[in-house]
Amino acid sequence: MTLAELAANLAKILPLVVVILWACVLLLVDLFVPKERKAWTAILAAVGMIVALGLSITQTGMNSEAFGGMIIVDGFAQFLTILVLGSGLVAVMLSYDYLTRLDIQRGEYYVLLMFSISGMILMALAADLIVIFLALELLSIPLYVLAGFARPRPESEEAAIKYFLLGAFASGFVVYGVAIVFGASGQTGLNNIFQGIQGGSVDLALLAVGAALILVGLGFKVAAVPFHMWTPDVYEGAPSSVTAFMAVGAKIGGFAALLRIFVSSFGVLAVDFTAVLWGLAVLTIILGNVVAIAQKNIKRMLAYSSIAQAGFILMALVPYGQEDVIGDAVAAALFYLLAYAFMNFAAWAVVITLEKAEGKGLAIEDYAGMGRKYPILAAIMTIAMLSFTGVPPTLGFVGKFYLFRAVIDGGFVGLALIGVLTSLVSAYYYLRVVVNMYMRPGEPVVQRDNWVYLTAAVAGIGIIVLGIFSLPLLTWAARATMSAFS
Amino acid sequence: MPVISYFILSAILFTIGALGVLIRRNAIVIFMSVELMLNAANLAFVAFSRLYDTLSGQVFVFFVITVAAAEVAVGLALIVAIFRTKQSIDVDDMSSLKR
Amino acid sequence: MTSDYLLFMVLAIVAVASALSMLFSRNAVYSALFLIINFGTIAVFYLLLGSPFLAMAQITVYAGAIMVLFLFVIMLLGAEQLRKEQTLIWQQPVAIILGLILLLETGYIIYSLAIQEGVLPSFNTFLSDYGSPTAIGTLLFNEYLLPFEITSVLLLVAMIGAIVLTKDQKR
Amino acid sequence: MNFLDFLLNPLNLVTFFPLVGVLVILFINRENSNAIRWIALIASTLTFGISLWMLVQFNPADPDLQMVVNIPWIQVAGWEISYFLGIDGLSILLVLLTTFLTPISILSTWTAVEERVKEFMLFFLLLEVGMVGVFLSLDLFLFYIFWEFTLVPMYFLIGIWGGPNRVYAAIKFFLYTMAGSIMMLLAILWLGISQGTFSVPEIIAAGVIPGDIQLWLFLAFAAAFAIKVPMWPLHSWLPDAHVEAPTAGSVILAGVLLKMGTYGFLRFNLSMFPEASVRLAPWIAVLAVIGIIYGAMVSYAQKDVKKLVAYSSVSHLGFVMLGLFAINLQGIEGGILQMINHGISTGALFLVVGMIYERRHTRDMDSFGGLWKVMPVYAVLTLIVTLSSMGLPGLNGFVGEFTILLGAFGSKVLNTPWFAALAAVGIILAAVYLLYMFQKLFLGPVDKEENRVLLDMNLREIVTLVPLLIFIFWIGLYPSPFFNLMEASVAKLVENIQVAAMAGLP
Amino acid sequence: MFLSEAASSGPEFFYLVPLVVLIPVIGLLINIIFGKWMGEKAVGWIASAAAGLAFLVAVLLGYSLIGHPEGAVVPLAEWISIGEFNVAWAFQVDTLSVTMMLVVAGVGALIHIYSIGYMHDDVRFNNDPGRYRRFFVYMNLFIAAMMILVSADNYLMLFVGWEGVGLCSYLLIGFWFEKGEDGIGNALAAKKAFVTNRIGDFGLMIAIFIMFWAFGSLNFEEVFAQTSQVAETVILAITLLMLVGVAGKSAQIPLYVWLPDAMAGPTPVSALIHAATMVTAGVYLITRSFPLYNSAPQAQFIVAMVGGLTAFFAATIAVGQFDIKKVLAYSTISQLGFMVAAVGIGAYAAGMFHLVTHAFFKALLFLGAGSVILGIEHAHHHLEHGEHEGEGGSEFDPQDMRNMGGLRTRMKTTFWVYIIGSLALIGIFPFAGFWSKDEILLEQQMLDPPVYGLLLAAAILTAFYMGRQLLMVFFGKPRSEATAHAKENRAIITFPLILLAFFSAIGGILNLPRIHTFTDWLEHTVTTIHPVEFSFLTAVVASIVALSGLVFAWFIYDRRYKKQQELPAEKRPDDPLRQIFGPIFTALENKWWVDELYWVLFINPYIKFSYFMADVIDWRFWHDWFHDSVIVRSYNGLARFLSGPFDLGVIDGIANGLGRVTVRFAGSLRMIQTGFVRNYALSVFLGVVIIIGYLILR
Repeated sequence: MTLAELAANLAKILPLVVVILWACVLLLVDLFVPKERKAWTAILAAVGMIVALGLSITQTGMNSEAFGGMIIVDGFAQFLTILVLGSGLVAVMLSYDYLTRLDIQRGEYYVLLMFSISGMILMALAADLIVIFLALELLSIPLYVLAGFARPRPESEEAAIKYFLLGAFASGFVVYGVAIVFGASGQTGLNNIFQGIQGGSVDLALLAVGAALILVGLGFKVAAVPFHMWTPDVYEGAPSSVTAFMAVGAKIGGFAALLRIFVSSFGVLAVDFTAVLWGLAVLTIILGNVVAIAQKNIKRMLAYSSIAQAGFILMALVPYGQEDVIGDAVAAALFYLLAYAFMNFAAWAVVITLEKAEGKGLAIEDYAGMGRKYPILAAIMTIAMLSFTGVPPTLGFVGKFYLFRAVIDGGFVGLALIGVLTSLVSAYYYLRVVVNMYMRPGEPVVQRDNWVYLTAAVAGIGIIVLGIFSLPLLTWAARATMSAFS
Repeated sequence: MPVISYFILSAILFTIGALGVLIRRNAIVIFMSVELMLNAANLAFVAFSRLYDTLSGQVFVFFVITVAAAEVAVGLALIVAIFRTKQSIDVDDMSSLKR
Repeated sequence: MTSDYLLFMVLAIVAVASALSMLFSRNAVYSALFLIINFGTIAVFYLLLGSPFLAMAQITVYAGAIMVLFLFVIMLLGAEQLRKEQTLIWQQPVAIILGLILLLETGYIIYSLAIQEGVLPSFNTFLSDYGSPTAIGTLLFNEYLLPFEITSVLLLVAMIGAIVLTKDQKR
Repeated sequence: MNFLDFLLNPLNLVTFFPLVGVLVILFINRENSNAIRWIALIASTLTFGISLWMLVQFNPADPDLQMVVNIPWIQVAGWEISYFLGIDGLSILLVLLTTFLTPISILSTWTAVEERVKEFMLFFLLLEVGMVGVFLSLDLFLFYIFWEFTLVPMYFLIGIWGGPNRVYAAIKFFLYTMAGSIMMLLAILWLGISQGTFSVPEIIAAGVIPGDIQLWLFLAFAAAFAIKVPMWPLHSWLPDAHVEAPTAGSVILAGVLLKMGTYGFLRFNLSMFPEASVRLAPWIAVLAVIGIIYGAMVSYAQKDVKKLVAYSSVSHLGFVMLGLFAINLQGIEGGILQMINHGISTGALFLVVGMIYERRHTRDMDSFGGLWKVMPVYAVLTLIVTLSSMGLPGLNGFVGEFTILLGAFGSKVLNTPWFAALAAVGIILAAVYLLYMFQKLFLGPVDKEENRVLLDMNLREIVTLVPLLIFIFWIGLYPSPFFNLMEASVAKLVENIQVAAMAGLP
Repeated sequence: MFLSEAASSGPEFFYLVPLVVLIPVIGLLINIIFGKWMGEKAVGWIASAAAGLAFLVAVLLGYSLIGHPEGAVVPLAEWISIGEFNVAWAFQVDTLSVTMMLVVAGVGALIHIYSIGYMHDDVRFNNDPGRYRRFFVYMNLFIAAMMILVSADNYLMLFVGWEGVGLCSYLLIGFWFEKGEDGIGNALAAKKAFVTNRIGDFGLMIAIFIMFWAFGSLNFEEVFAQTSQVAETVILAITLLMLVGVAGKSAQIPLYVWLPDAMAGPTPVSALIHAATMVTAGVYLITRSFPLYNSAPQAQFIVAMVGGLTAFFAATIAVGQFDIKKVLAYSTISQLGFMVAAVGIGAYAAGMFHLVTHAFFKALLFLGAGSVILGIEHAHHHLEHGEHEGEGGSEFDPQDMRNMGGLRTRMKTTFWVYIIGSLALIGIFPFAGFWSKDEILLEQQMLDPPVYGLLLAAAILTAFYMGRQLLMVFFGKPRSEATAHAKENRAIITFPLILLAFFSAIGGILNLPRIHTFTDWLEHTVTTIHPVEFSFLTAVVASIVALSGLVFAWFIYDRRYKKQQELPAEKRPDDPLRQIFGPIFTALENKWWVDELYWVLFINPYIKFSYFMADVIDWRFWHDWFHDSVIVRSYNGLARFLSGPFDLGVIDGIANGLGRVTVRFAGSLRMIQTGFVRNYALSVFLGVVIIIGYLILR
């Protein structure tokens, strides 16, 4: 590969390169930032992400391969890149004051955050199983560390070790799955595998086993049942700002890979995997939604809720083998991820404002009286909860509408039925938060934190406004999908 | 020498590794079991690579080894950190987060 | 062929035995040592499969560096053995049963593959420079440049992570 | 359509004008409750004024949709969603009822709601937006948005300002109604996919849904509407919601929200699924009749006045359902009128109950008695409302009930007079429970000391009630203007159903 | 005739007919709005004037009818119009409706005037003078509603009046809503009246439904024109269902039970509503629907039978009553039975004739009774105030005939008019009742002998109980302090009595044999009636029957009673008849326990069932159990089951359930509470095994 070729290839993945290099530089710069001025590190990290975001936006309409087909730069990748970078930006906003409050303000936090983001972006770009595996690790390893960032708080450490051990266990499956897929096809490039399948030179039974193991590993990342059990513990134990980011970022990464792999290469396996994915989706939404009811800690509740949301997105994968539906389904998944990011950050922002040191202020009862004392925060939380439930005119509703539409279009009315029924179930626990905020007396104390307020407000307003004027986002998601999978 | 033999061997090793994760309580041993799983996968990779006369499998193995090294660094650091606070590396002691 | 086969069988038995020993050793140090044996056999397999480069990497990185690190940590923490009490009595049998089922399933898959003609045949003869470090190096720096660079980032991340996780938070 | 036209379209205005009130209230200090009250009252009264302006522009002779606003909204990747509002004879009265009841309800809260007035009024005005939107939207997606949206403010109204068991009631209300509407959501999605559009008129015009599928879609829509109505046996949320809700909430709940269910049957089930409607009409009628009798009997056995009135809604809305599914002119027109009647009469009953609750802080009928002697004006007005509710000829309830029963009696779809005959028993039973209520409250000696000192109605309370009384008499004595508004549209609807589904019937 | 010539050439006043409704409405509105600031007198006189003016309008209408006997329909406004269903507010002016108007407004006006005096005292005895105005508002409302009933040109408008008068009846029975048994008796009586009437109305309403779908109209003229084209069974159904309505409104078996209780209302109300006018609406309805009834002979048979039975049955009960108004109430039921029986056999003229005469004499009797009650009450109050202890205050019942006696000397006017009323009721020549009753008996004798027998028996009983009443009230010695001090009332009360007595005496001239003024008049509307020739035999039989009843009464209540006075007080029966008939008299006194029977058969089961439905089915089963247990609990249960391994509570619960033996086991069971990484890994592994297993198996 000549230098010119390299430059051309790198230019195509410029946002990723910028994020990685920026992180490396930030690591060095941070050494010179005194401890009490870590805000600079945060701001620099944010600037880096904004730059990458800008670069990513300039890539609109690009649809090409790089690095010999290992990377695809298309609308799908761009959509997720922007989403990830946006989430990263929000994560920085949520983190700074929070870290100070927990007395764990360190520059490495932002560096690791950026590395994790680079992993997620790479995941969106990857079109080769090798790259996917590496991206998976690149996004995970910083997250393991970040989960334990509140060291020496035992719950943070415990979260980290659990996440780490299980994550490593899950990547073991991914590796083995990739090995089997390789064994079946002799290829690791997704496009090559697809062509091999077309050419009939691939053993499908073996391929299916490999695909299953990859599904397990990625299912772990997105917290699909039964690979979800780390979620509540890790979400609870990790610092809330990390959890907020992880909930969105890891899901984006996981789903990026799942969608990319299954839609572009494993379409032929739909006969086998429709039922498997159906089962996973159903289990995930049911268990996530039902168990959430039993939770008393808001972080755990949100963890189960995020499991349930993953289940909803998984639903979009169920009809993945049907060519006329899959476009809509993927677009719906993308849109739902975006909607999920909004709701998630709105909710977590409020959680962060209320969280005090030593894990106080996290019980759902602690939200009592919010409506009276902090009407705006309570309103934002309510909007987030309603959006999670899928009540119009929120973004969550449009997302679910789109998802169910794709699912029904694919002929899975039963799945959609389970989806709506579990939405109903979910109303119960989401409303409990609302009930506590508005209908029970209490004296909550909120930490003043303007960046978090801003996040909450933007996310809250976004949920409503974008819910009503959802056309641009829907168009975007649809175009992104079209450019990638048609 | 059929490739199947290697496949069988790697499957057995992989299962043993997975079992190690499931039944051992020592975090380090669990971690070692994960390494065994990765190695089993590597073995399969190399075998398949040989089968298809391509080197991409071997390259993958190279990457896996690197990743394993990275994981080990983080993992052991974590275990050490935990040991400092808990004086134990029994994973069953790390169960304060539940319900 | 027969000698190859014999060698394979012996090594395979050693590999499985060492793996099982690792699994059932009470003492973490023994486990680590058994694992090193296992990794060694695997390195031999790599050689047999025509990838001397990987064999070397396996010995140096895995058996050498990584496992030494493991042993070091075990010794450092003095955590060779845990206390005797079993916390999850049903975990072990269930896990083993599930493991057996998985093996059965794999066996079935392999069996069904084996009875099919043409799938997973025997190996061809070696190509001239198959698996040579040169070949792999060329690949890594051309086709696989990007993953290679990513692994470097990954190692950097791991480094930072390890520091973050172990550094004492002194003023 | 240029922007000004869009803005000044009466339907847009009437739907979203309360938001102006919302905006103003948002900027008022929460301590300044009186200003907030006045703004809410003025905003809702102006909305009523706008709806009257809309009425003036309405042409009753035209059976089709009028003042239509139809602009593409979300049209991407096979979605054909429009912002589509329109009004016709089926909906105009309900819109007017909504805009009419809202200021009255707000007025009734003047002294009843002392806490968190700001939020209360915000929710109330938002609720109005949702309700009017439900009656005006003709795109299924848009409709669903409004439909679900009404849940939220009502949920808060019950949950924050309700009685002691309010949280339970609020959640129950939310979950029950949502349970139904998600079924509808599925059906809407199915329709959107199979028909390629969410526009109701287009779906009706296409008319290509096969019979069996119509049945399923009908049931899915019916799930949402039947819970809202509520039809027996899905009524179990209603007593809780009503008993716990604040007075104004009850008025709106009974007056308008329940009508959204019956209206849904009319606008969607009957219009879009004529074959299924005809096939299922007898079953609906069975449930309606059971509801009528059951509601009446259960009402009679209540001790809590509000609960009694709540159960009476089950009975009354049974009549509406029976009328709608008689699928003839008399039945449907009677049904629509009865929706209005119920909104007025039961709304007034809840107001009346609220007034006494405000004075005594109890609704147990045993703790009253002989109030006529203490509060004569109150007693007389209550009597009129009670009589209207039990369908005394000359008052509004009679006209609705009579035409419904008349329609049901000779309905070709129901094909037997027994439904109407049994339902007519409900009229007897209505007299039983309502007179019982009246007797427990107002007749007999004043045997409780605390009742002796009760004050009669004040001017504000009379002002809240009198508009309703005017309509009670007006509709009772001269309902023609009301029937005229709907006649053309109903005739068209009935004709459509006949063409589509009843050709083979005797 | 001179009059008819003058009328036929004179002006028509038909267009005035809406005024019969509007004038009372205006009257009541004036009283509602301005009454507060007007004096009691003014209120009373305005109301009376309204009734009087309505009467005047009715007279004008009647006058116009003489010249134009075909009458007219005067439409006022559209009412309900849906498709082919069109009903208007329109007034029918014909001889039948105007007859009713005259009776309603005429008797009504007199009773209004009477009430000015009566209510003045009544509200004071009951300590609530404020209610005076309310009474007159109700009365005017009643006149308006009754006018709507009789002047409607279609069944639906008739129905409006039909229920409207029911409402007024409800309001007036419950006028003293805090009085009566346990303070609630009157209110209960009012409710009973309304609900019972509603049951009847139910029948009428269904009849109207059938009518619309069979005839396509509810208009009298259009319906009757098509009678021959409609199947007989349909008409039978309509007429029988109408009979249900009639039974409710006109207090026939089995729905008569409300009327005796209705006596809880002030006496003028009993006179106007529950004797003279409202209760006769049923008779009017049947007469109005004569083309339908004529083409349904089975229905006619049943109507006549119901009338006959009611006439007899109610008469028996009247014998056993002590309350002066209750006797009259049962008498009214009985007389309504006569009328219904008459219209049942197609003798519409006779029925209507009796309706008119009955309106006179029964109103008279009620008002007379009211006068008696008022007189006694006056005295009672006077005594109480004078002696500051009285006769036990509330225990004293001024309506109980056992407290009366000897009033003929103290209340002379009342006595004489009462005598006239009684004789008219009994049917003694030449009082009004003789002629009308005779006509009914005559027709029955010819057309329906069984009913004739019943009516004859009822007639003898009528004479007996009226004789009993007269003797107990006016003859003998006063049986209480209050009675002994009773005085005649003022002129405003006695004047209407005298006027009514006059009509009761000479009312017969309306339809004397061979002249048939009334029959001819009615024939213009009810075209199928023909004058019946007077039968001397029937008249004699009826007279003998009536006289013998009186004689019996005299024997028992004068002769025998005086003998009994010699017995010691504790052995003395309160009624001589009790001594003779014993248990039968008790049965009569308790009204054959019909109320109790209804209670056991219908009311109590309904209440019990309602409570059962409400408490058990709806609340405990449907609301609590179904919602809380089935939905919520299974839901929570599912949640807990799914989160089971994490939930100590469930494990504990299971352990407790398993009992002592397994407690030790539970110790280890508890261990599966998790948070353990290895469990989580196991879950992942399980997922892998299952997915791969699925892939293999399919």
